[in-house]
Amino acid sequence: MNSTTVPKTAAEVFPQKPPEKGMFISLGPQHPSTHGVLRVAITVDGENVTSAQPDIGYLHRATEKLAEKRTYPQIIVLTDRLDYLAAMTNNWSFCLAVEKMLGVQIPERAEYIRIIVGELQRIASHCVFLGTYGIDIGAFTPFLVAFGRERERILDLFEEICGARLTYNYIRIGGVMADTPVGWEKKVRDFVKEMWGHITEYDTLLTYNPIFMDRTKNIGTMTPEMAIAWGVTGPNLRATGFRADVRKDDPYGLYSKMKFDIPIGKQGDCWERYWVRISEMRESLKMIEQCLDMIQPGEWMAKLPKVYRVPVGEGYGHLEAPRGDLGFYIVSDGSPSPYRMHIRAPSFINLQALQQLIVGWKVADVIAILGSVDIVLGEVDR
Amino acid sequence: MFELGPALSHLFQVMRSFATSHGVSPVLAILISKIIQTNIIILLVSLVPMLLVYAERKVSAFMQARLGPMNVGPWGIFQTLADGIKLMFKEDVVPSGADWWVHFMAPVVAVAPVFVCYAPVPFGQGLTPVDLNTGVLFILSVSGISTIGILLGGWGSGNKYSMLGGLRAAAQLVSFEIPRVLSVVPVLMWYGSMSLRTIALAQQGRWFNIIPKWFIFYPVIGQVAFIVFLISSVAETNRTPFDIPEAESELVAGFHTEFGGMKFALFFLAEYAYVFLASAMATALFLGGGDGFLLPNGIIPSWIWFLLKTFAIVFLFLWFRWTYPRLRVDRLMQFCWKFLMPWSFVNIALAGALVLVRMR
Amino acid sequence: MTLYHGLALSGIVFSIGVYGVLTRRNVLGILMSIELMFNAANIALVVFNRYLHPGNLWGQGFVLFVITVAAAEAVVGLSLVLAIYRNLKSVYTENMNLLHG
Amino acid sequence: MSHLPSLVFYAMSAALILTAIGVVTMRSVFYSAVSLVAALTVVAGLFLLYGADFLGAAQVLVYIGGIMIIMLFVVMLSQRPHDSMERQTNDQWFRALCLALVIGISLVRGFRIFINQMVSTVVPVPTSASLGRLLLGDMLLPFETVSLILLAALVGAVLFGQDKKS
Repeated sequence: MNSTTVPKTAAEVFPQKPPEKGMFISLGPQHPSTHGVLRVAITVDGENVTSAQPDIGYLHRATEKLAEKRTYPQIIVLTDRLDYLAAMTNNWSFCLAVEKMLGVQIPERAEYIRIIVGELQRIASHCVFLGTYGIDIGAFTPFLVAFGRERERILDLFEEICGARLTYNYIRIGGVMADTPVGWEKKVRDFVKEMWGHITEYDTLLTYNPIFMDRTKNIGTMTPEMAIAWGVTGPNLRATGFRADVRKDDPYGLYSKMKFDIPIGKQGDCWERYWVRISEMRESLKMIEQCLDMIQPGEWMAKLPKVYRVPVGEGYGHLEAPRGDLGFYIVSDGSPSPYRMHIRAPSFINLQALQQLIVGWKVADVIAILGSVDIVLGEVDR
Repeated sequence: MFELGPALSHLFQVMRSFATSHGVSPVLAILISKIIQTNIIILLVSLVPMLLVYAERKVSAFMQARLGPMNVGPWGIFQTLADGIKLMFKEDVVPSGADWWVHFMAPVVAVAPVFVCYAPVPFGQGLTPVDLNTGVLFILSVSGISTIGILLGGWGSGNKYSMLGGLRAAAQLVSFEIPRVLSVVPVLMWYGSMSLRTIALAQQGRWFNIIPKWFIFYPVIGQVAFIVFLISSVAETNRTPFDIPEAESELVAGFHTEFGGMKFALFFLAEYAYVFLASAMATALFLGGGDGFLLPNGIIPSWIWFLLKTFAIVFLFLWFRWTYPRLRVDRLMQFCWKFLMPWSFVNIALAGALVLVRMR
Repeated sequence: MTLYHGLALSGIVFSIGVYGVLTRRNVLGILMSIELMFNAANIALVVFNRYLHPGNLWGQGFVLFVITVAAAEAVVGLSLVLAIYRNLKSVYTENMNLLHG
Repeated sequence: MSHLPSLVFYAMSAALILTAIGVVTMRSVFYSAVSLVAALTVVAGLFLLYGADFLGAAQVLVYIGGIMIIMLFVVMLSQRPHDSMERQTNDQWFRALCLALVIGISLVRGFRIFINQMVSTVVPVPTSASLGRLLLGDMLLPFETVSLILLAALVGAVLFGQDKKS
């Protein structure tokens, strides 16, 4: 985009007049398949999309500004509300940044618990994606199977360790909030064992369904160059065939000890974005099994004072969240609260690629593409 | 054991003779008995959708690892009734951009033809309300009027999504009407009649005393015709995987986005009544109507056989809906014009050859 | 309900169709009026068939042909209307004057 | 009871004439299309009344299930917002009205020669089978010609319907 042609006012971005050719459709903010309060201003010619403009900000809560008035442990609560489908990884990413600035050593048990809950969270998040994507394409049953059955199991597991089902505030600076309850690890192991079968079930129900493949194969293709130019990360980038994963490229926690593959696609169409996520669920299961084998009893929290001041300076912690590279950039002036915090939200950045990704496809494909990018509006608007 | 048809006609006979013996003019008696018969059909058409809605909710629930409605009545059997009452008392909202008359007429036009369509269906021995000579053609043509209702709904709502839904509906329904009519042609050729009752009766008998002589068991032509008829019936009733006109994730709710309360209920009624009608047609055309199998004749009355088979096909409809994703518009059209149409033409040619062989 | 009544009805509907064809500005309106005239003719054919020659069905056979040809006419006419609309953004006859030079 | 067909006929005639007038006078094209749907349904009813059961079904199947839906489709596609404000008749409506009246009156008067025509009182029988025999027997040549016309119309419609650019 040329900087001189950037539109200034809302009227320029979203013309009120009907376009010369075709029709102007405002998809959202109250539309069943925009997954929250997103509005996409689309002009169509017949069934073909000629331009698309995402219009965001309906869910803006000024998280970054709020963080400047809170102490570091209090900010973890705010991060829960970003990507509310993957609150564990949000907590973790923020803690990574602060721990880096503090220079604390995390106990090994805490690291393993973090990986277990992080990967469980990834599975839960992809379950939501799978279910809602099924609804976008018109299949209703996968939603109630993935969202209502498997994700509930994971949420039950999370409820046992931290008491909350959506906003956990479980991963704390220096470790995790509490040790796992008795018998929890066995439950996780049972769940993992069952989950292998459930993923095969998804494959028969949706992944290799001819109609589903027809709707998603070769639709909304994205080249690696385009993905990198827009800053797309996560499964969306990997689907284009570009091998990039923070867990491998910049290992955090104990990921360097884990054995896992990075599933990549070939041409970055909707089906591959979907398939990469399904395969990632399998890799996550593998990692959870490894952690359960290696985890030992011990401390779960590093020794930290009640009130601490982070040394003056800046820190950046990032990790592979279910939706991509989630980063927290923190500037500290030595006071109990950060001077400035910035969140590199993968959903927000992936969403930007939509305006190029949608153009040229049919109206029905818009929904397929929008769903396959898998955004969470809580994170987009922050 | 208990055939409903003779019993009913006997009942009407008794009632009519009772009335005439008490000084009611015979014309009036016939007229009144006709009105009562018509009302029985109307009652049936109104009750069947309620049953189907309940069946749909329960079947989908069991397919999705949940229970479905459980609170209103035992196993939630009165849930549909409660919903119906709720819909009746809802405020009738007409959007300000809508065309009032068109908005009002749309559900009426969509639902009215259904009642007429049930007339030539042979529900069992002696249970054909009106044995029309052009029964099959009559049902196929009159049910096409409902499409106009959908178009009116799309236009009258003053909403782009509704309009798109209406346009898509028009394209889809006109296209799938053709393979639907063509798939029935082999049946009509073979039995040489368009009356559903005659066709259903002609399918009695057994090959080798085991296989029923239903049309679906005729090699090749029977199966192809049945499959094409079933697929295009699913498309004609706007159900997943062909629910493009009301695709909820794309067009919000398509042509009935702006309809609430009783108007919405009427659209709903029409959809389910058509599902039942299509299943009943398939039963009469391909599954031998009220002809029983396995058990010796007469143990189970024909009307129960008919309903059993019909509900088996209704179950297929539900099964499709809760398993398949939605097709894309252009793929849908391709499927209709490039797959269903050629195969039904081939099937007609095959059936013609078979009819010739039989004549020799 | 006699032969004459059916024919008179057909004549009345036909003249209404003529009025529509001559006065409508909208091409679609003209097409609809033509359909009306077709149907008037069909009624006449069926009425004649019913009252004069009930034994053979040539009149009804003719009606079938009229319906088929009407379908063909409507399809071609409507696709022409759409093509014209796409180019001129109008469905009014007085705007379709590109041959005026 | 014997008057019933006559009553039905007069009611249908009135409905047909009213809806036909609606078709040619309605201001909104959509309304006149809907009015035409009603008129065509009434015509189908008339066919049934005259014992042409196959024709009635064919009329509904082809006209309402096919032609009118496409017609409404085109009306919806080609509608502009200001269309309903505009006059829908051209300025020769008075001359057209006179002409239509002349044609109508002369037709109705002309048909008077049939008033005393001997009519057959044979009760109509179901027509489907005999119509089929007629179409594939004596009318075979026109039947095949019509199928050619339909094919030509199909090809022509696809040709006109194509967008120039694609």
